[in-house]
Amino acid sequence: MDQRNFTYMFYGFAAAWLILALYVVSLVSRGRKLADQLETLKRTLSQEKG
Amino acid sequence: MLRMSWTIFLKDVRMEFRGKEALNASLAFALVVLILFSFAFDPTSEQIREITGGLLWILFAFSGVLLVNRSFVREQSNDCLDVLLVSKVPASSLLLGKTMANLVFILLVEAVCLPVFSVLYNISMFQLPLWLLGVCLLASWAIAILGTAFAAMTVNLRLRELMLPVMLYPMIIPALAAAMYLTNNIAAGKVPVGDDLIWVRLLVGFNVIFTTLSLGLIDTILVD
Amino acid sequence: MAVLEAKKVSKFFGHFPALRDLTFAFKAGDCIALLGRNGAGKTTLLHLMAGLTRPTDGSLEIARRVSLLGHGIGVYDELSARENLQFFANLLPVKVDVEVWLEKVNLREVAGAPLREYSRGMRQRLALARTFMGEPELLLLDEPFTSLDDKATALLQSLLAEALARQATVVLSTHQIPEAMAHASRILFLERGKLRYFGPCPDEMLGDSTWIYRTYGAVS
Amino acid sequence: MFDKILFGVGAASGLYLVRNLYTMLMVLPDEAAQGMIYRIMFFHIPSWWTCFICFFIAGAASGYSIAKKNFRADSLAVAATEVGLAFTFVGLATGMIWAKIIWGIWWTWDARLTWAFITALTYAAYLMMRNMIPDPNERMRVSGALNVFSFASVVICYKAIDWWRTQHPGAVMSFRTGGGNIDPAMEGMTYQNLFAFLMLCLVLVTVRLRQEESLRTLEGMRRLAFTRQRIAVLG
Repeated sequence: MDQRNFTYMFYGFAAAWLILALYVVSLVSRGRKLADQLETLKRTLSQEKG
Repeated sequence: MLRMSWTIFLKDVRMEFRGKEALNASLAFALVVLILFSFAFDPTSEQIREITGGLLWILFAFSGVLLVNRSFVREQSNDCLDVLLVSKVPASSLLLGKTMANLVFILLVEAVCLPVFSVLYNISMFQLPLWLLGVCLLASWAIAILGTAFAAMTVNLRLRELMLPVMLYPMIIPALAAAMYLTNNIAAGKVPVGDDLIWVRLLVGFNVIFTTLSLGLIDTILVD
Repeated sequence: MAVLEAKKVSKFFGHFPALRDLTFAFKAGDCIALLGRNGAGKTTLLHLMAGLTRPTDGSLEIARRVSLLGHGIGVYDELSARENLQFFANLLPVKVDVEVWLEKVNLREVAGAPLREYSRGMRQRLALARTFMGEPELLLLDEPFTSLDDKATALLQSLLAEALARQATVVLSTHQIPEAMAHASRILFLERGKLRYFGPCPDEMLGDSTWIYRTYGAVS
Repeated sequence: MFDKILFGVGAASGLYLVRNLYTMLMVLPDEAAQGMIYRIMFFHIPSWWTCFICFFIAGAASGYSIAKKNFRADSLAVAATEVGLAFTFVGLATGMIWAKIIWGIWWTWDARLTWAFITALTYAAYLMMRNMIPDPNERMRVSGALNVFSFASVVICYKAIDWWRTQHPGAVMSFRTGGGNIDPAMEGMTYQNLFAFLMLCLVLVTVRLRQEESLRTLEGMRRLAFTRQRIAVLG
């Protein structure tokens, strides 16, 4: 019982950390993509003007 | 304002009865599902009494969405919604009229399904006709008002047939749960008393809250 | 007395400015041609005047009875001509005799049949009746002449003349200059959401369809 | 500068969580009835609190955004909803693992579990809906209204499901009402982890909010580029 108890506690902690970590990773990658697109578009627009 | 709702209600009802497309489709769907139920469990056993309410209200919620989905699509084909809004029809009157029309359609489907269900599964649904009518009215109104408001939200989406149920079902769970519980009691011939009345209160409260919210927010939804 | 008065009206879609700082006023009896290229903001401006969208900034006062003929014809295919007109008449604040209008657009004999059995021209005539009935103070017509057949064009001409005679204000959006010139007493020229010209029709426009773009437009 | 502060607070919340982990595992004793597994509650309870706070903020921000046509409030609403949903999943996952040990099953149709499930569905629908509307004004109006609906329904649902019989241990602070003799150190731990979660939540919401803002700028610029192209072609 205690062994199982410990394993599951470990699972629980891991799950909590993992979900949050995954969310942070997705957030960062999305932010990077967004910044890239913004940069490209800015360049296109300024080229057209010039 | 109410006069305009009435005009729109009459127009919607007339349009639906002209073609009967949505009504026929959703009735046919409901009947097919009623027959499918007989394969899901032993149709002659007593256990069906315990799940009567659940079966019926899931059925009504599904066929209700088919009806409600058409509500704003009707206005869209020739940009009629724009004309209505330009004619200074308040968005809330529009919603009210359409909700009443949808309520009538849903009640019609129920009026056909309930006797068929009683006969097919040998459960007399009509021992407490007034209670049954009351529960049907309240729960159908819940489906109609939220369904119509959400139909207005999803009308411009490409995937509106999919999005409407995805948005609608989680939100009407309290109303459906109450209706299921009460319908079970009614099917068993028990008048809801005491603690069971909390479900009636839940249904009424749900309707009051969401009708107010829908009427208040519909202008934001329709007019930019 | 102005039928429509816009003061520093702007409309943004997110961060994109569709209309910027428009100030103008329409008087009763004016017929205004809304000119501009595609994407200049003509339809957005018409929708603003119709009350279908509200300005992001500025104030816009509109007449009480407005009527719109957009790209869609705004009548129901499932209903008959009579039912259509009766329905829209019921929403109007004034009493309208539907039969008179059915007569006027020459649809009386077929008024009981559902619209889906009508020809294109008949539907257009019904849409015209729907737009002009009830004596609206402000008529908004989005590219009304495109794709009309001969009969409907003639009908629209006469209805327009009638409306202008009873001092209604008409706004036509179009990008065909000769057509606009035939009716309009004033021109409102939009470019990229900005008001470039608002005033009487200049004579130079008559023979030269790009004159206004060259003279008042900033982009060439 | 702002970026640095944001990063700093984020790192601090991470460190705080690690420190809490140490205290939980090394300092605090096992609970009498539940053994080790009760420590999951240090994650479970704070994540629910955080998620509820997020949804409350999202609902209020949505209401403000549609009333005042304020895009920033709309961005706050998405950010808070999304972060709230992440914490909902943390709550669900930890709750299920705890239930497997204590109740012997992964899932049960207990009141609060059901509620959590419905809530997750409701807000997932909101996020899905947002992605489908291209026009920023329409997106703000429609999804703002939907968020207000969602919040109302989540509150009603909470009450409604409560009326069904429940096997959830007591109210939200489960040791106190359920177990009775709770060690103050354990209760303190819950609050400490809650504080760490809220810090993390604040950082995540801010990051997401700024992303949404730049997404809107991006959309505006795209439309501008598109109109220019069209003018260049036609004119």
